[in-house]
Amino acid sequence: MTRPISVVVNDVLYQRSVEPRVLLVHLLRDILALTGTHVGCETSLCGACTVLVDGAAVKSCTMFAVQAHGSDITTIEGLADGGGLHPVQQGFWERHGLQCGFCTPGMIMTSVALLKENARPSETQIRHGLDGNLCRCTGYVGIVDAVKYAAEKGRA
Amino acid sequence: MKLEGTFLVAAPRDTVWELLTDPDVLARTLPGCERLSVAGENRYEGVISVGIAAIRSTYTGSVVLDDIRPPESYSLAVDGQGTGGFIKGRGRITLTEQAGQTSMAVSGDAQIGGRIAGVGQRLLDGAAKKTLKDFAAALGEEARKRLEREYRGFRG
Amino acid sequence: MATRPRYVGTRVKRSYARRLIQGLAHYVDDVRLPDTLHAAILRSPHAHARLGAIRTTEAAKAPGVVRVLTGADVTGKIGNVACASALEGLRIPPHPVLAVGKVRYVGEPVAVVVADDPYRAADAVELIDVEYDPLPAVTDPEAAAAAGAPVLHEEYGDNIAYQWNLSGGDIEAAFAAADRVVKSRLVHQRVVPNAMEGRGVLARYFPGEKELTVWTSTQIPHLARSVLAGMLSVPEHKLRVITPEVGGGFGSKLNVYGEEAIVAYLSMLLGRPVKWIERRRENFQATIHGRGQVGEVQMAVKNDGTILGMRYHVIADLGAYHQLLTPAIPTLTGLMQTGPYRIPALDTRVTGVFTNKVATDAYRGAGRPEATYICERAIDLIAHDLGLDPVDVRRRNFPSASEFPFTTATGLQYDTGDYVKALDRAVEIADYRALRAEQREARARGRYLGVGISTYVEICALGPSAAAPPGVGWWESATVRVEPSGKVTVMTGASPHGQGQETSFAQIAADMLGVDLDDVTVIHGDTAIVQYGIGTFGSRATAVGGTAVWKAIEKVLAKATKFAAVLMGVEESSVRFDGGRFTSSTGGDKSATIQEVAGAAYAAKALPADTEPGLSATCFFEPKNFTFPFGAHIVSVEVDAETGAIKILRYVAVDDCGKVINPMLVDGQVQGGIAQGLGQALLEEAIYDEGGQLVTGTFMDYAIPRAIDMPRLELHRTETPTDVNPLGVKGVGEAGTIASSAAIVNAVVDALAPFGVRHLDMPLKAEKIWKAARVRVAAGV
Amino acid sequence: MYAAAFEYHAPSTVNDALALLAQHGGDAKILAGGQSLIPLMKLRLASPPVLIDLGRVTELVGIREEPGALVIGAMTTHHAIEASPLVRSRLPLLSDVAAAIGDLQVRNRGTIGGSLAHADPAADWPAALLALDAEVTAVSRSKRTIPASAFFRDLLTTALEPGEILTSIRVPVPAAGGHAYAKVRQPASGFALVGIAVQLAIEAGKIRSAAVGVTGVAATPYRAAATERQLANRAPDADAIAAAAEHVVDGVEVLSDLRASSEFRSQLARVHAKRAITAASRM
Repeated sequence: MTRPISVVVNDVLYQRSVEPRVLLVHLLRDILALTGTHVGCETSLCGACTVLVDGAAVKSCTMFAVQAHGSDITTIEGLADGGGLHPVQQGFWERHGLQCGFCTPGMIMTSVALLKENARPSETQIRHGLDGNLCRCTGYVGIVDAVKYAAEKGRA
Repeated sequence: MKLEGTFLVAAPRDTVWELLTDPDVLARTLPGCERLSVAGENRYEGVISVGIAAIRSTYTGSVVLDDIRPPESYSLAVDGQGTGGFIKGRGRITLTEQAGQTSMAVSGDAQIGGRIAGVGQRLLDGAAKKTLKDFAAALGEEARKRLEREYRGFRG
Repeated sequence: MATRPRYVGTRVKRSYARRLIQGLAHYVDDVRLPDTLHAAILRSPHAHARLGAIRTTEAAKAPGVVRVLTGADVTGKIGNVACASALEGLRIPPHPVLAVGKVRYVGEPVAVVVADDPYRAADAVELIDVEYDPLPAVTDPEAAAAAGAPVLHEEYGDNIAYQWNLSGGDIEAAFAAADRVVKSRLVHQRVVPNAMEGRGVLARYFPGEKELTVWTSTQIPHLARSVLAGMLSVPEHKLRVITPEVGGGFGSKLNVYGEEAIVAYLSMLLGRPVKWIERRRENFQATIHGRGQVGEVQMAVKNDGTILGMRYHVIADLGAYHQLLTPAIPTLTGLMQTGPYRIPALDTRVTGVFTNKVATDAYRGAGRPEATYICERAIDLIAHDLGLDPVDVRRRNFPSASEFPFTTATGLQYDTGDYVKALDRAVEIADYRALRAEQREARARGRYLGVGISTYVEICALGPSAAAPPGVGWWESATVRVEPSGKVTVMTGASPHGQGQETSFAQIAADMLGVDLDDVTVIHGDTAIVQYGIGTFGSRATAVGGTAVWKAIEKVLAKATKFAAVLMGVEESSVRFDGGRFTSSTGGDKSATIQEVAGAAYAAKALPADTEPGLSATCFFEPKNFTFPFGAHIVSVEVDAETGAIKILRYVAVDDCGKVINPMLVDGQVQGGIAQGLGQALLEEAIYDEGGQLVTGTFMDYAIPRAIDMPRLELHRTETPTDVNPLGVKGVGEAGTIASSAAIVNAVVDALAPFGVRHLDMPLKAEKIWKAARVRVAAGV
Repeated sequence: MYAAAFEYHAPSTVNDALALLAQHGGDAKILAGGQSLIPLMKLRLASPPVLIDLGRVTELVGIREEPGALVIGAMTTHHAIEASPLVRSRLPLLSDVAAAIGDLQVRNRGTIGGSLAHADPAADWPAALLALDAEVTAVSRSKRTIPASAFFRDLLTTALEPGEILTSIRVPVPAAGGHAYAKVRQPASGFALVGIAVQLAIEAGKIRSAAVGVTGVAATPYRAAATERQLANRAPDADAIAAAAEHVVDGVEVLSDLRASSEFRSQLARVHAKRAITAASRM
């Protein structure tokens, strides 16, 4: 049995009918073909699926699509206008904040939310802010530096 | 996984022994037991839903009693298979009289395989303990009812 | 590269990283084909059991289900999973893609369901009813090796897969001459690689062309094609393997798994694309694990710390079946056993045993972290037992820079090195003496600081083909094509998946050809486009694959020079090339750009003698030796004896990976490597219970480092180029992992010295630390 | 990764939710923020046939002040509590505990009511709510309040009756003093291996009364009564605190699992009780 929902994703209104058990991440990836949001675990710990729902960072694997009915969602694809880069994306680019790139969209979305709450985070605050995101490649060095870069850029 | 526990049941040992060897009582007192029937001498088959609150798995299987020493102790072997896993256990229940009441000692080893073993570790031991505790409490309640009935019967 | 290189040696950013940052990259699960079916796999919940009836009727009838297959259905249709190792006397048990007769580890594939939707496939898997007759399981490798253990593969009578010995020098004489023998039992726990993207396969069969295309998340596209062609009886030239973006591998994708063959087979059987995306639980249970060694090290030493000989007898936990290189990994430990030290005599004995667990295989470092750990723990134990400073013991046993090439007792020839320099540098940066002084003061105030050192050498740039498994070479290939417009296409047989060789190879090409970086594109990971190659593992991609690029460009330039001579009307011998421009020592101000020459080469209006049109070349580079990067890491920690908490205060790394093409990429490799070694040292452990259940089977129970767990890293380098390849590059992919576990453990054990602690096995969980400290306190030490 | 199918309802009022709950009985499960339930469903450890999502019941969201207390709606997220200036000024212990829960994303979705009703033995909230003598309001056909001390019954088991919905939590504003929350995170899951919430009433340099809530240590969270007794009317000197903290697991069956033996958990509880009480006494 499916249920009609409407969501705005990256400024586009989508109306779809989904089974209630379909996770938000599967709506985004499989139904709306926005595959930039990844699935890295099953226990809601890796954060690769992080998106913004009504401005708040959430794990899209820990939310049913029906729960997002009426919400405004931003995914990695919608973070910047056109072909440009959001300051956080710019930071990941400038500071080698990624290697294999799989965790990157989630890292970026969490970082965006983090900086929205706290424009001048300390290094420890950044590291704690990324508690919900796992990376296996970088040792987090470039990631932490990327968030710092974006924070500084945001201040300038 | 070790299962250990000692519980006090407010009834004489003979009564507790009767309860513990009565499949109807076991069907009522075993937490989550959905069906239990005699399948041979000292052998029962049934369906049990193991878990706490919404976290449940249903297993189909058998319980075999052996080394029976009325009214003191018996050993039991449990074998169940369910969706995505299995349970397998051996244990011994020993009853000792304690000032008109009965101390029921449970000692055993259980193996849980499959889905729950792989993902439910954090709560597994606690759940086993709680299940045992609930069983002892239900048994105590049965004993209370039986004694009450007997008492009323006695009064005529 | 006559002039100063424009790109090589600089921190060039990864141009293609943009698509990853923008969410526009495509990993296997992001590749969408119309009409795709989704596979889900039923896995054994038993570690060891005989398989009875498998009833699939209900599952087959479930909504959306297209097919259910069991082992019996594919026997004779899909070949066994391959093992490439060939050690003398090695037992290679049959490894069917779906279990037949018995299951031997929790997570072993038993059946596969194909449905029109992954949710429905997951529903249907639950409807398969399997009869298991459980057998006793054995998960502890020492117990598995003992007589009377449950036998996994009955035909062998026991669980010993192989025994492998390596000796050098006169070991008996060494131990006879020793003042002292320093010993320890060392456990290298199993860890789970946990690439953030699990495995994934998408297969599509084109019946008209009789061609099969397999998208798979692998480190070895061409080898995977060869192996899959064999398993599926598909001609190799009709099989195309594409590795789109790969979300990390760390060795776990240096393999060919049963699921790749199953999915490919299903796509042929059903005539529709079939996709299988591994879930994290499956990744934990059924993708290879790393490490798993239990051994004893013995060092014969003089009282001044001079090492005379080394014994290491080890039981290697192989798991239930061999994957591609399972048995070979512990032998790499043996080869590198003596580390960066002059150890004249050696006796290594490896016993590989089957256990009721998933296979171990190559995980970042693959045998070398074990070797380094053994050696570095042993050095610290020597220092501890003899009352010497661990820095001094290391210095005393290093070969000097003038002794290179240095031949080890294991028969390896270390190419180049200056171990003293790297250690001195680290000692200086860390201010080792100040750390020791601080430690003394802290101890007086009841605080426990520790300093740990790890000096390592690793074997990289795998390697000479003679050392590779039978039927496989370890060269690497490159094709460099200068297009008519002068734009450059590089095709590498390596298969980078996050390391950044798309960038470093472009740097090499741009400098050598004198073009802009943006004029170079690097292609890899598609067997229909790229010439046969080997892949990315063993810190080989730049040293071997990069050299292939270098050599291919040399060939291109030689040909271009001929065209340039014709174009300029001068003698070929007078032509010079520099900065993208050909000039002539005799031709005055005549010149031609590489772009003009490329155009001429394709236009072919005036061909040089004996020269074909076009401007491209291919090189298969076969290295004559391995390379041996080295370095020194120093870690200082504080241990809270009340809670067992460990805080890393400083982490100083001095690595020498030879010449550096891109310092940013090299730093990234070291950083990530250190994190994985730290994970092993402090957090990670694949724990199986007695019944063979993997009880740390999700991220809820298995901790990999988070941002907050990582210290700031102080990275430095010395640069000792190799002479094995013209780039002078040694390789760096595994250095951090190889060095860091030992450095951290050494530091923590050092911190606990006041409690009389001599050794603790990894992972150094808080409880272990607290107990070690408390036991000694209680004993009044 | 793929939950079993279920029937989904998203009522917009508590009354509608109660009606649905009554209608579906034991088949129904309440979905609050979903940060515990959805992972269980994805792993198919839980497969409730009916989900009643409270996400659209706006009356359950928000924090309001009453004389001497704050009342927090059950569907208020951890993050909303963490970020609330009102909570920070009246109940700073709650702000600290909120910030220690899970991670940023979990705090953005997870709700205080959902967490309490789930009654995970390693959840953070119970330590603080016990220490602050909070009361839980539950409604069915009638409305009742349950003191936190009577709410947590056992592992994943609360005093909520089938058919009841937890609607709000009333937390009294404590007397002047100090507070602290000490948590040892399980390195993989981030759950509390040990969590100690301390609220001290301090008068004229003396601890008038102490409240110590403990989570992660036993199958149910509890108040460390012996420790509290020892601290009452004492000057907060190091020896007194250390002596009191020694009793933090008195009379408790301490959990023992893969992550920590009961012995080590007890040790962590004692050390962190000492540290948390010390920190609270210095505010």
